[in-house]
Amino acid sequence: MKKFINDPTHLTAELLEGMAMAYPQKIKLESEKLVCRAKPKSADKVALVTLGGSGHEPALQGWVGTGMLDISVVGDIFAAPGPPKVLEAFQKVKREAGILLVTLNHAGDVMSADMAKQMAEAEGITVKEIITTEEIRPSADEEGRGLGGCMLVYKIAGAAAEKGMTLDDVYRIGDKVNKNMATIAVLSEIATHPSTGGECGEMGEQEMEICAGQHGEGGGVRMDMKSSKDTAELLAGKVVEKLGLTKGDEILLMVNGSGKTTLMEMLITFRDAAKFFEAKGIKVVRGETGEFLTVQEAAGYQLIALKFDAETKALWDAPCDTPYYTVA
Amino acid sequence: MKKFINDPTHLTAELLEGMAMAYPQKIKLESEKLVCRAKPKSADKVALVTLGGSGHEPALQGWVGTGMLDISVVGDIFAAPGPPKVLEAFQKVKREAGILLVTLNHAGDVMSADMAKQMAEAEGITVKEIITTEEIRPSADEEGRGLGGCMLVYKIAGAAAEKGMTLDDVYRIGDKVNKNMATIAVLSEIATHPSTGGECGEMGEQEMEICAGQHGEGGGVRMDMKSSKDTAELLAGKVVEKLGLTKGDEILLMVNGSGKTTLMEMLITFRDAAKFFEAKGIKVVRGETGEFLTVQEAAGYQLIALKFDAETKALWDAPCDTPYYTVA
Amino acid sequence: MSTFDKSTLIRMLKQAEANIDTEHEALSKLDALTGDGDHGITIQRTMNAVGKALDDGMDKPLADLLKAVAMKVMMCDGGSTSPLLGSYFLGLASAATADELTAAQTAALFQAGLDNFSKTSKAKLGDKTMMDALLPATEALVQALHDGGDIPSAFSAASAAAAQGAEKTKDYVAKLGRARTMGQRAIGHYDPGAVSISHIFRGFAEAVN
Amino acid sequence: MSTFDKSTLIRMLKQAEANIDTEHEALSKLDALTGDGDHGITIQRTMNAVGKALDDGMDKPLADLLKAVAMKVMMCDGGSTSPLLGSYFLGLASAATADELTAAQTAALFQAGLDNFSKTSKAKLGDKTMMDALLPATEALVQALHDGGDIPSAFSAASAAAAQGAEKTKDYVAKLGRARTMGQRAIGHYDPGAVSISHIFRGFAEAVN
Ligand SMILES: Nc1ncnc2c1ncn2[C@@H]1O[C@H](COP(=O)(O)OP(=O)(O)O)[C@@H](O)[C@H]1O
Ligand SMILES: Nc1ncnc2c1ncn2[C@@H]1O[C@H](COP(=O)(O)OP(=O)(O)O)[C@@H](O)[C@H]1O
Ligand SMILES: [Mg+2]
Ligand SMILES: [Mg+2]
Ligand SMILES: [Mg+2]
Ligand SMILES: [Mg+2]
Repeated sequence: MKKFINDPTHLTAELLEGMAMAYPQKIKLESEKLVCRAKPKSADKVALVTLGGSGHEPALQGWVGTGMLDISVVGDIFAAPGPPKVLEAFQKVKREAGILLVTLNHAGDVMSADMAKQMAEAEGITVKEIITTEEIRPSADEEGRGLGGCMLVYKIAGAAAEKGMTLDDVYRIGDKVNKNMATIAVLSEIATHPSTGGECGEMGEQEMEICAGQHGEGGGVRMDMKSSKDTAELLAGKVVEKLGLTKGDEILLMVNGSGKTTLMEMLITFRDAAKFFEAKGIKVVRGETGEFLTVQEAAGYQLIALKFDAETKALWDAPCDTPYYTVA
Repeated sequence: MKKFINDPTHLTAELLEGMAMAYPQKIKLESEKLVCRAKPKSADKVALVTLGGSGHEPALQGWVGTGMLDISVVGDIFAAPGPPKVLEAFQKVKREAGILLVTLNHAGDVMSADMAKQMAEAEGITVKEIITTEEIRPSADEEGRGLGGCMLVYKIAGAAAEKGMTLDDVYRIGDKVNKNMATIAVLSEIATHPSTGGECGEMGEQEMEICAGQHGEGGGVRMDMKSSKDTAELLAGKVVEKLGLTKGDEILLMVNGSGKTTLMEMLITFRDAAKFFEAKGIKVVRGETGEFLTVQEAAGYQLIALKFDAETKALWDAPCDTPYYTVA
Repeated sequence: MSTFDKSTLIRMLKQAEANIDTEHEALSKLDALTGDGDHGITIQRTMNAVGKALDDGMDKPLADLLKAVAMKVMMCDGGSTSPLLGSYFLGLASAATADELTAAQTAALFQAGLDNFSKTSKAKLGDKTMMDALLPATEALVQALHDGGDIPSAFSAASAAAAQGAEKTKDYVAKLGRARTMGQRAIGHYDPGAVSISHIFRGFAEAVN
Repeated sequence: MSTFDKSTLIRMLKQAEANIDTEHEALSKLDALTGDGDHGITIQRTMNAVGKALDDGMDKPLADLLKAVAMKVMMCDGGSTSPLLGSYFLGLASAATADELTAAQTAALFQAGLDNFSKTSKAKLGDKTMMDALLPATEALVQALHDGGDIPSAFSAASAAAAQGAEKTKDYVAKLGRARTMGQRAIGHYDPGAVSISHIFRGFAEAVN
């Protein structure tokens, strides 16, 4: 492992410090692992909170700012933050308008969020929670994990909150996004854990895995490495199936690189996937290609799609201003 | 080389198509390798044109849009586009207000730009050119190459053009940025050429190179791999020297990842470099950390700094809206 | 020795911490096979938090001490481990009625730990989780104390049951945790969390024997 | 054969293209040592553009044909190669006064190519560039034709001079092009562009001998 780091036990603290120093106009760091807006949202609007381990930069804390998240509670590398820190975030933004908590479906995050919510309720703080589960699994009866699609929930529910909608509405919209989106991951090279230098899993020279998780924890389907087009069509086909997309539907399509995969490959993939959808009469009306939720130097990407309706499309287009996602 | 690509001879065409499909609200592709604004700038404003090979995504075409570039003339992987295509770009945006051409100092680009300018002049089209040379070389009498700092020229001169300033002023401001900025690259792992799969150069297990170029063409100084802090301080020290920075100066600091280096490492590097400047009383008033001008899966980064004055700082903050850089 | 008091429990937890310090690399390697490769880090971080909380809170009554341990555990970013063990210590704290406990009270203490752990965990036996070691260990402990066994032999029985439970996880498909999505491919691999619990109970037994 | 006409030049360029098709991988490998590893790609792309323009424009007068070649060369993204060789062909075109040339006119043709190349290149001998092969090759050609040599022997002399020039680049520090920044470390490596030029002139000689 050849990396530009200092003490491997201080990676998270140092990277958060770096982000706060690079974007002081947008975010500030409080009590070490709470990334908060530099200018807090007015108290009459619903607050958005999320939680998750680090190591996935720019996710999740890169999206704190106007129009998206109010606080991201950051755990150490790939590790959910403990419940008391999540509670601290709730205490910081507690308000009449209420709090929407967005949790990605991973064991540690879900358990931490759950305990923190119970503690908050005991203090009279109301929190509504959306657990994102948009991952496409090899079999339809398996519950999906929460992958990069969380960003869409932050953006769209965040825009709703910024507009002053009620907690019920913000929840309804975020939940709709979760239900109308799908993410499918493909992995071709596995990440190393940046503190231990250990590989998270193993993978053959000419192998790739679809329905792979974020960290190489496996559970997907292994096959021979394919071209951009063949891979994109395989994944996009499963998205069409899961979301029941048909002619005339409008979608947002996102190619989210895992780390090592170059933007060149992601752009070619976007082209191949978009052509596949368009050939079926499904309109790709919005797109994003880049690194959103990464896993160190893993190679591969997540294909993320959201079936739009008028409400979600308008909120996707609403302005936002965060370190790693800005809409003018 | 395990990559999500199709035909290795169509990489550039396909990636450009992908970018145009992902961001149709911002850019459109004309005559195959001219990336133009989706909504052209009004004819009374100075147009900004640049040129360069692909393989450095999101550079350079990722910054076409309001407040930055009007046209990026894209060559094939690491190869300058030929002069006629640059001429075509000039013909497309020719106007009374004039054209500013920004060329990165690399042999092929400079020769292509030069021939295209001569052809344009023969047709009565006026073009002023800035050749970016901001690279820090091991010895002060060597002329620097044009590295990631070009993005600062596009942003700041682009904002000046968008404000309706004259060609003389846009040129003056762009030239000032070029003279007041410095880029120093560090490379720890070398890229592969995505069409041939060949390695561009070689590098030892525990080696890194400073003052390295963009493609592993060498010419830097090799040394043992260092920590984030030691590397950042070494590079930042050379920036201080080159720009003659002193207490009270205000700078923009940018950490531009080369491809494989994780955002985690870049953020830690930003922290270490920023602390170094701050300790000298040099104020880091604006920052960016991410992948701007990459070189496939090379590991390493470019440390880029610009000494601000009131004019360049205000223009840096001006809004812009491009696929890969947006200011709200 | 046959009484169970605060200092016994402190010694037990310290020995458990020492075992985890020794084993953490192997545990991360196990997690790399079915999870994200960090369980050694999280369990070590968690047990070190336990050790630190014990050092800081020595003088507190047992219930308060265990509450402090729970808070410290939950404060560290331990992925799944920190809410699970946090719940366990909160459960212990809720039944720590005195600083010195009878055999029945000791049994009740560990039963309360398991009960509160279960609330957060929701795992059933055979789901390939910590539960597969913690449940049989607690049952063996409670049974032994109920049958009049002394503290050392009761914890030896618990340790043996935990080890056996962890061993069995090799044959399970995971129903919870990161390994859930591996399906049949998880078979043949130990669950790292269950193995950790077995090292912890082995530490308990070593401390009192 | 001792006359020089359009069809001779076409045969020469086709043979040059064939040589580059054979050598392009080795040329990219050379460029990987001192540049960005793509010279084989760019020179092959350029020479294929030459071949294509020749096929498309067979029937044009020589001057127009060479202009068409130059445009096609400049249209391909050839890094440094495409403006340099584009300039070369524009230079050739400017001196292609007829479709059949005397020895003196042939000498003037290649001299004009070199002159226009130099305008774009600005390289001096010893700068470790294409110039190190092109300049001696052209000088040898002009000299041989001036001394009354026939076409085959003149191009053999040019080819030998190009090869020698390319060989010498091994001992140079680069003053221009991407290898410029390598300083002393460039010594021991051939300049890929100069090697390409030597393959091209070897093709010229092969075609007429
Ligand atoms: N619901 C659960 N109940 C009990 N144990 C669980 C549960 N979910 C996960 N675990 C345990 O957590 C272990 C993994 O812990 P760790 O690696 O620290 O967390 P993470 O999976 O978040 O990286 C698994 O081996 C399993 O034993
Ligand atoms: N100014 C120049 N004059 C002559 N030849 C040059 C000049 N600059 C570069 N070259 C030649 O170009 C070659 C590299 O070509 P190529 O790899 O196609 O372009 P790039 O360097 O843009 O990748 C060098 O080996 C050198 O011979
Ligand atoms: Mg984890
Ligand atoms: Mg090149
Ligand atoms: Mg784990
Ligand atoms: Mg080259």
